Amino acid sequence: MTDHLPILLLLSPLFGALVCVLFGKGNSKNAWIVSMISLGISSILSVFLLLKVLSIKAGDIRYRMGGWDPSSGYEVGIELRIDILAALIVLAVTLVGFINTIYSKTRVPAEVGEKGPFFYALIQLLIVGLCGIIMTNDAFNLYVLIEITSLTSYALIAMGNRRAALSSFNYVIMGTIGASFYLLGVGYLYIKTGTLNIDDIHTYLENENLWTSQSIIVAFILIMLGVWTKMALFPLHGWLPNAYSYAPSMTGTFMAPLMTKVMVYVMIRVMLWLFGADFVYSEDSVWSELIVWMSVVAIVAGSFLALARNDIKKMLTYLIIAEVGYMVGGAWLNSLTGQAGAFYHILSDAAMTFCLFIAASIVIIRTGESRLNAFDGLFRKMPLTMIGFTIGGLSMIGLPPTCGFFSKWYLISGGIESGHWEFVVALLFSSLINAVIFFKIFERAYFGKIKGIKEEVSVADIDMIPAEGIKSVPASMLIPLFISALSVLILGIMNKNLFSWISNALKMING
Amino acid sequence: MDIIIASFLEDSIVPKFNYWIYVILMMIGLYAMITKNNLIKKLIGMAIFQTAIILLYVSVGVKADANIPIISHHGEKDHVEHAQNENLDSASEASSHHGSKKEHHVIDKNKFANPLPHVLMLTAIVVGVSTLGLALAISQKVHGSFGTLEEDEILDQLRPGGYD
Amino acid sequence: MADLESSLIPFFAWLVSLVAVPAIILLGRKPDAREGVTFFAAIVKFSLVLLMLPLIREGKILYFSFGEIIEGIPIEFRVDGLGILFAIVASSLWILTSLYALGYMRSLKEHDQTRFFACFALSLSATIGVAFAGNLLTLYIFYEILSLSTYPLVTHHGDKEARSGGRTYLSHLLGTSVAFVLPAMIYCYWKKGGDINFTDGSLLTTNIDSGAGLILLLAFTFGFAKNGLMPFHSWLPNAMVAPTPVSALLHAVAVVKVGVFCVIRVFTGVFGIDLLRDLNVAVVVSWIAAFTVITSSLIALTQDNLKRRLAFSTIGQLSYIILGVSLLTSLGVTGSILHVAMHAFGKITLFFCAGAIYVTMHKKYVSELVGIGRKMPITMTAFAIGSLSVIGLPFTGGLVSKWYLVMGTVDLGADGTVDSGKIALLVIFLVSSILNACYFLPIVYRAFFCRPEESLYEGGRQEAPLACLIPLCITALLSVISFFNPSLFIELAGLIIK
Amino acid sequence: MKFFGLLSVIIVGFLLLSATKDFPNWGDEDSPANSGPVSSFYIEKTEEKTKVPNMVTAVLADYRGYDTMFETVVIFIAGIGIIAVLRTYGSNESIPKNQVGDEGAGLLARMTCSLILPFIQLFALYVVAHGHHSPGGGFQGGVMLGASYILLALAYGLARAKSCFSEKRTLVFAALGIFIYVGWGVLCLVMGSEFLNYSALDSILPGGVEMARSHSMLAVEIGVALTVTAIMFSMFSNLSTKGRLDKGL
Amino acid sequence: MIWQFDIIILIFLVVTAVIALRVKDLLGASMVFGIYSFLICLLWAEMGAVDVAFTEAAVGAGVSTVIMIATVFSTTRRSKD
Repeated sequence: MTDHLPILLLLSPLFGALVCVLFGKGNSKNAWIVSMISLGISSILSVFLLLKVLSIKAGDIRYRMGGWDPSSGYEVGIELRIDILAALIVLAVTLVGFINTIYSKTRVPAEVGEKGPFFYALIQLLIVGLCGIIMTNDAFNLYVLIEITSLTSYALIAMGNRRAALSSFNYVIMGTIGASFYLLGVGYLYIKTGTLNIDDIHTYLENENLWTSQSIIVAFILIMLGVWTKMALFPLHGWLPNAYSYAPSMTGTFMAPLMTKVMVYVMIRVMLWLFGADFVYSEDSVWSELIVWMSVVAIVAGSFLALARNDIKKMLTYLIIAEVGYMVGGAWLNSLTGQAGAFYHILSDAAMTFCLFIAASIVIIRTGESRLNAFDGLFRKMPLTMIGFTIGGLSMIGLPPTCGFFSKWYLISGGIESGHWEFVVALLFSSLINAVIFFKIFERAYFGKIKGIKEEVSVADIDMIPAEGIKSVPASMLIPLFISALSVLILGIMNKNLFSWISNALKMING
Repeated sequence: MDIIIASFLEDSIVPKFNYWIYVILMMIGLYAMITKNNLIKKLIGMAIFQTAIILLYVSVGVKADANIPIISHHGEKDHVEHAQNENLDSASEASSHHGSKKEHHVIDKNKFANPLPHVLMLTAIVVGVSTLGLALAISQKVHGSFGTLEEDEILDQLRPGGYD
Repeated sequence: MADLESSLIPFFAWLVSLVAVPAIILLGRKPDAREGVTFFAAIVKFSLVLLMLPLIREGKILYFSFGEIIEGIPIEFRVDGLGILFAIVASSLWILTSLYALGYMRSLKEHDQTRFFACFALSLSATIGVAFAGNLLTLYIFYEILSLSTYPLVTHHGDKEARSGGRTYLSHLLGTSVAFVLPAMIYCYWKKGGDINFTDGSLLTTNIDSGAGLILLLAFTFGFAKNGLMPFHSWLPNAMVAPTPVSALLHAVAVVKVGVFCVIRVFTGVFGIDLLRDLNVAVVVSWIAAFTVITSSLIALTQDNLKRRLAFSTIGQLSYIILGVSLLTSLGVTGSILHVAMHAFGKITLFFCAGAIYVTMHKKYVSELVGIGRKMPITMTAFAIGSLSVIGLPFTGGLVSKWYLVMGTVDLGADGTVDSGKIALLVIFLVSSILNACYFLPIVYRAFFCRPEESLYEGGRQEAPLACLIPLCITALLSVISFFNPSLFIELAGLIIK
Repeated sequence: MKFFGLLSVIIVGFLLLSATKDFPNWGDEDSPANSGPVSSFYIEKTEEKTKVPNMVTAVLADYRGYDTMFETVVIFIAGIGIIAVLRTYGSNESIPKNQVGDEGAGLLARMTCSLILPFIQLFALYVVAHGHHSPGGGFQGGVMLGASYILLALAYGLARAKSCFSEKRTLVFAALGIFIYVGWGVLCLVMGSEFLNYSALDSILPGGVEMARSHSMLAVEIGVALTVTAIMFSMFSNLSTKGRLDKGL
Repeated sequence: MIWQFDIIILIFLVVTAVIALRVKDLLGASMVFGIYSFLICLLWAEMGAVDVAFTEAAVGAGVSTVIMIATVFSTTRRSKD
């Protein structure tokens, strides 16, 4: 049965979603249980998948849907392909999904009311989509799965208040442009190669030596533009901050750690598998230079925008934009350390964003205030939450032994190795800005005087989530926070193993 | 004269005309998505954008002098017979090698349009209508809470109360 | 080559104050038991450090490894002469400071004493971590932990001034370390090819040109901003808002000395004296240090707040140490290492005295100290001894270290070093010593020898509580003893130079 | 904004146009896409391997069945997404029985509808079932079936349509459709083959491996049709009532 | 495939697309969009993509237009551009 792990991993949440929908309205509790079970199974299966991939020396598992053997060397069906990198990210995705489901237990009835089962169904389908994206080896199937994740996230975001609906609409427009660009790129590749399998496209391009063909270059640009739009790289980031900060809190905690990271994975995938390192980093093209500079701009701009925000979640979302710059830059550095660092940063950023978003959501819910003064005096009142937030914050700044430090270490190593000093400077600069941002918060939380907590929510505050008082943070919110904080530390301590796995896997691709 | 014009068209314009129109449609759609003020108009732009992409794909699969990608060698009347025969034959044929197959099994691939882009575009159409439906639902929600579908009017409403 | 020996003692010496932290927090309700834990931990730590001393003097190097954390870089303790010297100074003074803090905090009835003692123990642990660090990464990690764990101490009062002081403190220390040390460290890692462990010689081999070498050296020197080198010095005066025991231990001993310790480590362990001589870049550092010495002394003259004056004096004294090591002569380096210890004894005495005056008289300005010598003779005598030591006058340890520093300067050009600006540096030493005298001796003089009508104080003697008085007497004594018997320190410093 | 929009559109347009000169001609039989092994395989081998003359159906439901499964899921997501976004559970959810038929179109339209509806539905079923041999299949048939209910709602009012196809029932049908599709794939798993490898089912389906594939395609097409029917109707009923499901257009 | 037919439909397509985006009445725009879908459906049929044409007829000219009109009815017909 272990041969079928990849597909079982996908089917468990898919069936879970169907069952949730059958509950109809109002049955949030049952839907929560189903969701816990299905995502729990999925997480366990992904652990086994990782173990299985690690035990294979050759590198990757391939799973042919429908059992169609290739015809004259080309895949006719759809193939799944799981290597260590994919298995790691799948594990991260399913775990985040599972842990976030714990968090959502009390929030779903409070924030989406009777539509809880639909919320859980959408969440599970989002997981299906993300895992599918990571594992598939078919360029068009990737598009379909990208659309699955997009559609679920449009709906999940629009479930929030009226601003969320507007942000979601903008996201629909931007997301569709991104996905359509990707689809156009795939179309161009298909015109020139006649196949859709990622490995086959690469082989064909190499055999026919089509690297200088204008269509291939345009296809590459289009796919990159599409993926960048979906991952909110700086000039294309407009949709992200509003969408994530106005969405229901459990949607925010869910999507912020995962969506952009998975798209970064797709970018690395397209760069290294589909087009190959020779094309991407070729000497004749300016892309490597150009995109590293773009990422530098993204990092600096994201940091500055985050610094200027007074709204907790907005600030965190701009930090995500800066972090996306880290990963894009790292992937384009043309050094193995940089690529591996970017990849390691996908994992660590997922962990720390998750941690920060949960902590911020708890604070916002409890104090009923979404601006930074929500943090006043919280170290005394909500010490556990603040410990979690502190760990996440320190990791964002990049202090040892949190995973943020090590990902920065590898990214900077990559920058130094490839001689991109501007990237190194941008990283350090963003660390400093992060330090300013987070220590500003810590100082408030440490010294600030607690203001009277709003007892009742006035009509004017209708956009706000009503405060629930500082005292009782239920275990269903604290446990996820601690797991995520712990994972920030564990990822940091385990970085040597992770890094060697990642760089071995990347070495195999780069040849 | 007519012949000259026709051959000019056929040689220079026709071979790429589909691709040109696809680019034009895509530009129209994209422009509408980016600049239109009305949410429904944006969505119409989105639909046009998506059909433009479908146009590209379908144009790829076209072959001159090709048929639709459905095999119909035999008339209606021997269809039944054939189906019966096939059941009988399948056991014996299963072991026999390729060459011994009946004549109608040899298929000239140039006689049929390429089915793969069609399949892909079926999926793309479905995705398109799903996105459209969801986006319309979201715009209805926006209209429900703001009372308008014009983006600038919505932003005007948000400015006094919203902080960003 | 010294022989390496795996040992658990460094680990325990580091661990003991760390274990004390939860114990202190748990015993927060019982002050006596809490302080008992602090003392116990301090004494155990000191004896563990002393236990290692004979082994080090035999020329062994003790190490303890937690395991690799990044390919080729373990988290590792490696105890050599320099490390043990610094550990001895820090852990011995911790005992005294604990005693002093006990008296100070209780007599002022400070709030949040549990947090105070817990952070104190944590920062000591980090200091020992830095002292024993076996490679740059370990050094860096403990350096950052030290910055973070002293932040609550600096901002202990929690008022606006403390918060802004704390902000300056953290922004300078974290900012410089992240912006300069981190890339420099990674650059070393990359240059070396996957390993940044300290060695007796040079970590970087000669595959580095002098341009890169200069940038790297400056990045390290400025990056460890705890050393107070201008222009990244302003955290130090600002951090004087902290309670005096904190200023005493952390800003005279642990924190600032960690800064210079790191610089000495970089000079001796990362670059190696020989490589620096070849590259001929240290001269830039020495001129920056010389500039800092003079400027900070001049600023100190203008300060009326006693603790701020001491702070600027500290900046100047720290730059002596950096100047000494950047001379690259063996005498200069020895002088630097000696000055780490000597200045610690002298400056902690001064801080203790300032705190004692504040506890008893609630005075913190220099202008208010006229005639105080009759009121608090013991305290002011100790103050006088501390001043002498910092100025570098006879019968105090300060003279010994300064002697080595001056001799190191004279040595310039003797054994392969460049002698550019030898005379200028000597003049700077002279001028700065005079300046030191200018800002300290008038305090002492006017405290004791003012005319009776000028005196602001009346009545009989009124000394600080015993718990404050005893430590400052002991540190004053140590300053004197170290003049007569500096051999231990010289021997340990010699282990580094060879 | 307009200017930047125009600028970016023109840049993208020129980028795309610049690549078209590199394309094979329209209708070129020898272009890589048309003559490549993948496309040739589909054209030449489909009937032999699956006994399905309509290659599009075969590729859709078998070779790229995994894609189609997710395509169905996309539709499903759109359906429940619209409910999640728009649906409001007001008090006036159920309209009294006697008001059924109050809304809707005039008499002539109703008569026409009641005349053509059975044929539409019959044809839709034919399209689903005959997708192997002629254009059509689960998706098209499903849309037509859904459209017939939309027509019913337009002519006789939403309440009438809801009496055939209540919200609960739409959700059950939608989920059931996907369940059939995925379940069919899981059945292949249980039989010891890869997911959606219909050839594994030849032991329980008549007619050998090829016919097993052909029959399986019918099964999954029925699943698709169920989901699409339900979701299309649900989409319309939610969008036309702003999620209240009370009174149609 | 008949290329004359192809070209005519393509030109009509561009025209209807522009009209659909320029009509100020949203109901009218939705109707024109329906025509656009119908034209493009013809185009698919002409290019031999019968399945795509069938789907486009059912979805683009059918359901898409209907749900768009449903939205316009339940919101507003007014549009500034």
